Amino acid sequence: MGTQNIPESLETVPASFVQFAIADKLINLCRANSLWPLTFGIACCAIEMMCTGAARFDLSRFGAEVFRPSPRQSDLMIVAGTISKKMAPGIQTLYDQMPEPKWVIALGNCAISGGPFVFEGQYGIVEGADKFLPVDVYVPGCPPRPEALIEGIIELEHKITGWRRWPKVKPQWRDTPEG
Amino acid sequence: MSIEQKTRDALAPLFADQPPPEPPEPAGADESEKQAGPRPNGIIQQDYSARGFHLDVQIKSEQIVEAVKIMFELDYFLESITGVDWLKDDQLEVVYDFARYDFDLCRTVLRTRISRSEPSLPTITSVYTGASWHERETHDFFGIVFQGHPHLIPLLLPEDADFHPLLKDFKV
Amino acid sequence: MSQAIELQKDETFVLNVGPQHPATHGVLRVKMTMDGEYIYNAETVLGYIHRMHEKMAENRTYPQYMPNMGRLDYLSAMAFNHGYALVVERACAIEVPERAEYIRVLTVELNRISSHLVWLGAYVLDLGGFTPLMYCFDDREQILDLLEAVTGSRLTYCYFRFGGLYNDIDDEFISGTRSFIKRMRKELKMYAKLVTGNIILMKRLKGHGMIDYDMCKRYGATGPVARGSGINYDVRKNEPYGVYDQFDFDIPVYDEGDSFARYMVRMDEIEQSLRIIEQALDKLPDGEVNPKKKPKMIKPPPGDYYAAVETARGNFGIRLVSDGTNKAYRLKLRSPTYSNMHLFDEACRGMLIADALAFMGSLDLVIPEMDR
Amino acid sequence: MSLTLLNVIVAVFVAICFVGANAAYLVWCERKGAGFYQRRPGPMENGPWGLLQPPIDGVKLMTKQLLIPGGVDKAIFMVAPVLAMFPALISFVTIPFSSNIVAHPIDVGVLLIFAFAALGGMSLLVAGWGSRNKYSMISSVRAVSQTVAYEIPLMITTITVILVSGSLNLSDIVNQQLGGFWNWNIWPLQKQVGFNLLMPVSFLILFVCSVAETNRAPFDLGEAESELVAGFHTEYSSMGFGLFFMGEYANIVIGACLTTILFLGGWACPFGDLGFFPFTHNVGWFLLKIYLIIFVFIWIRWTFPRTTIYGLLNLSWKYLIPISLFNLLLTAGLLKVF
Repeated sequence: MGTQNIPESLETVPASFVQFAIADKLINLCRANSLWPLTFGIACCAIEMMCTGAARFDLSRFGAEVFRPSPRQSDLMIVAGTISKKMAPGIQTLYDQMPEPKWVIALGNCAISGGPFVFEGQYGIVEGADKFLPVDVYVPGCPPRPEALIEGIIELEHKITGWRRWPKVKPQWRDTPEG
Repeated sequence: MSIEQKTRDALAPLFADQPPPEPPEPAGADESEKQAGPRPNGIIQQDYSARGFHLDVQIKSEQIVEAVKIMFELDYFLESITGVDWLKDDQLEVVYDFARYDFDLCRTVLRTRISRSEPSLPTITSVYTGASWHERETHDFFGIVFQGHPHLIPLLLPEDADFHPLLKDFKV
Repeated sequence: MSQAIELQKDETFVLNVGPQHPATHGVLRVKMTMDGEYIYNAETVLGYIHRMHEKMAENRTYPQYMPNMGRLDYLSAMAFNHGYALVVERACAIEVPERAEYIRVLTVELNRISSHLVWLGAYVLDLGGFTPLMYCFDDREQILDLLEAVTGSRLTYCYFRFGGLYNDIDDEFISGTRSFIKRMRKELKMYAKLVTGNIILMKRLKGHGMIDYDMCKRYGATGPVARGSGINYDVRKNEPYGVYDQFDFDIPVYDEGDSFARYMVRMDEIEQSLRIIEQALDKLPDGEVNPKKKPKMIKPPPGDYYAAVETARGNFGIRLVSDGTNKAYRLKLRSPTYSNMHLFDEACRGMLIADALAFMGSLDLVIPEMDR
Repeated sequence: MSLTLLNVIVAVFVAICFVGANAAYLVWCERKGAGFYQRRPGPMENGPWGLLQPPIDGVKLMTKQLLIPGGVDKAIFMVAPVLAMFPALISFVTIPFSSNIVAHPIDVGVLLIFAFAALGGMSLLVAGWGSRNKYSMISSVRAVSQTVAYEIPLMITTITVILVSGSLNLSDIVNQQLGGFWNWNIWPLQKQVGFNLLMPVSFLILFVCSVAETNRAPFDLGEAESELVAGFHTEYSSMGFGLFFMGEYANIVIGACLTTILFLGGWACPFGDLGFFPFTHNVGWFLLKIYLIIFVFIWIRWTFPRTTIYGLLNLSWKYLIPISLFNLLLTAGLLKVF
């Protein structure tokens, strides 16, 4: 997930007249709990994103239900799908149009590293969203399951507030005794 | 009279000026089908279960519009236009697939071969309007210029693309 | 309802129904020159998700290329697997055991229902109703559970092998499918009441987005788009492949040619697919799923081969040119949405923008399948 | 400072708090209602049953960057959200919540509400034009033609009720309907209504017009998400969008209050004044009726798809206006006869 080494949120702001650390924490908590994603599905991962927003894996439990179509009102861009060279400037403009505290989730292998479409003679795709966007959370999978996207959003909340909502589940095979 | 026969007779005048082709090859492709040079123009009956189409017609590139008009009257619809780059013969082959909406099944394939140095072909958008995207795409990938095409700009590649990726000698 | 009004060219403005737009369900851009809300002219721009499938085919061996089939049209990926397997089996003359053929039909029809459910949810979402999307995705999750247990993936299947399948289905899959059929029949009645009987929807769909036979023929439109305009063309019936000729199902054809006809064609097709699945379950032979002697290396003899299958959106054809090596010399993918969408530019002249976007929804587009 | 001015200031402050709390928790009800209709739980994680979700959204919207895009008509751009919220607040001054709880009983209360309702319609035009965006421009033209088309039948049906009750003061209208649900204005065969059979029809027209006035559900042409990206508030970011959002819910509450006062007898208890506490005419009944109507607003939104612009305008010009005019003439004639 790429967020293990995030610094603890700053307790005391150095040398400022009035301390707003507590207010910052509260604001971060509110920002984390109401992330409005931008409806921006490119390919197969978009269908999994719609499944996450649909009835069974309800994204609105975390306050992220309102899929805003316009970039002005959304604060989370989920890059869901392959980024072709023709589409890259479009994604860049969308990212610039979003108002400040904004985050990016790279959903799926294509957004992380070009995924299955990287081969030596390839001319058409940008290999990964982090080539031109500051990506906060990477959600691997092709396409990743809806639970993985929800885990990505919880990881993003962990990064924003420094506090994790649900305990991180350790994968099963680590506990079984060897041999 | 079956639709295959009707299509054969309709397309026959295209080869009027040619010597009658020698007896059609045995249906079904035998393993070692090593043709000496590029195939002579003409109609070959193919076995549907082995190859997936019935009639395989090769014509000169100038007769394309005329042949496509005949297919349009015979109520075929254009499935797709494919480009193939035969590097060793130094030729580009363009394949037109036709199928029918009704139940008498006859998949027909029209082929032409043009040289790689100046790849140009008359457009068939005047007959099948749906061919304009197919032709633009073939132009994107192989650089074949379709004369008379109303809007020949790159369709799938970026607007300013000048490379043709599906050619065998394409380097990134 | 073609607009009788004539539109002045000089006072038009260009509106970009751009790559990022809620109604395009993907990255499709339509440059519409508009006169007020009426569309004067539309020009579709593709290529925003061109993923070079055909170039990849030339440096992947045949089995390596199968996963790409799942990523072309991820809503009815099983039918694309079927197409690719069919063309290579036809080229190498590989025999497919009876049980594998039946399971192929079973999984393709289940996948067709899940694709039509996504279309139904997204289409009514385009028309403004948000709730049916949730019901459709809820039913679709049942199918995804069934198929995931057998194939391992929810969306981009890579389940078919040349001559057979990846693994066999178990009886838990069979009982799950039977209970799904009962549940789906009940849901279809609810959809008929909630969506088809809805007066606002009827007013928006009836008489809008007219497509006639000549336009279908000139553009090569197939699938529900053609069947909505009175063309009785379905590859499963016209060119029976696999074991489709052993099932009796009929092809829903409506000849009004408006968006409502295409809507009803797809709703009836869900019912027909349920019938096929039932018959496939009853007549499922037992036996092996993969042929005894599998060819070590897939090397089709030189020459070109063609195969067409019926996906949820139309007739998907593959032209394979092979030069005898284990990699395809040239592989052309004929995608149905490519031709269905091509008639949008001509059909939407004179429409209102709301009707044009509803018309685009009725064409049921999957953009990566168009851009390949 | 004279008593009435202090009274009005306090009243407006209370109205702002009422509208603010109402708008916030109506958003919560809407999202939980949507979840209920769509087989999903809706906001659950933030607070018990997601109750903390509205304040969280509010704080997030306030702390986002207020982005004024370049090339935008700055003055109009900033005025539009205020215009969307301001009329709803002012109209609360005249709404009588109970016989004594009313900010400032004005004799021409109905006139004031309609004067400011027109201002709300204008805010859509100003927002669409100001944000220099083709989508917002199309949606603002649609929204204005919609609000104009649906304001006329709204006013005509209100005039029929005023004809019956004889005064523009909202408290008098309610006082006429006190005493049991059988003499509310909605029922047709009543002395005060002159045995006019069309009263339930005019109630329906008023309800449909208030739904269309607030750009909701089957008539949300102005903010048609799937066609016009986000309608007239495409270019508005944080609190600009927040004000539009709250303005919409404030207008819904105003529409519900108006419907209740004119037809469902304001704070009148349905079983007449039986003396002991729950069954007297108190503010509880008024709030109950408002929230029932708002529930129906939400219910409609999640079941119906969107109509087209010409269907919408046909409905108003060809059906609603003639029927409400005929109803007005019928009531006037019947009042003359009885």
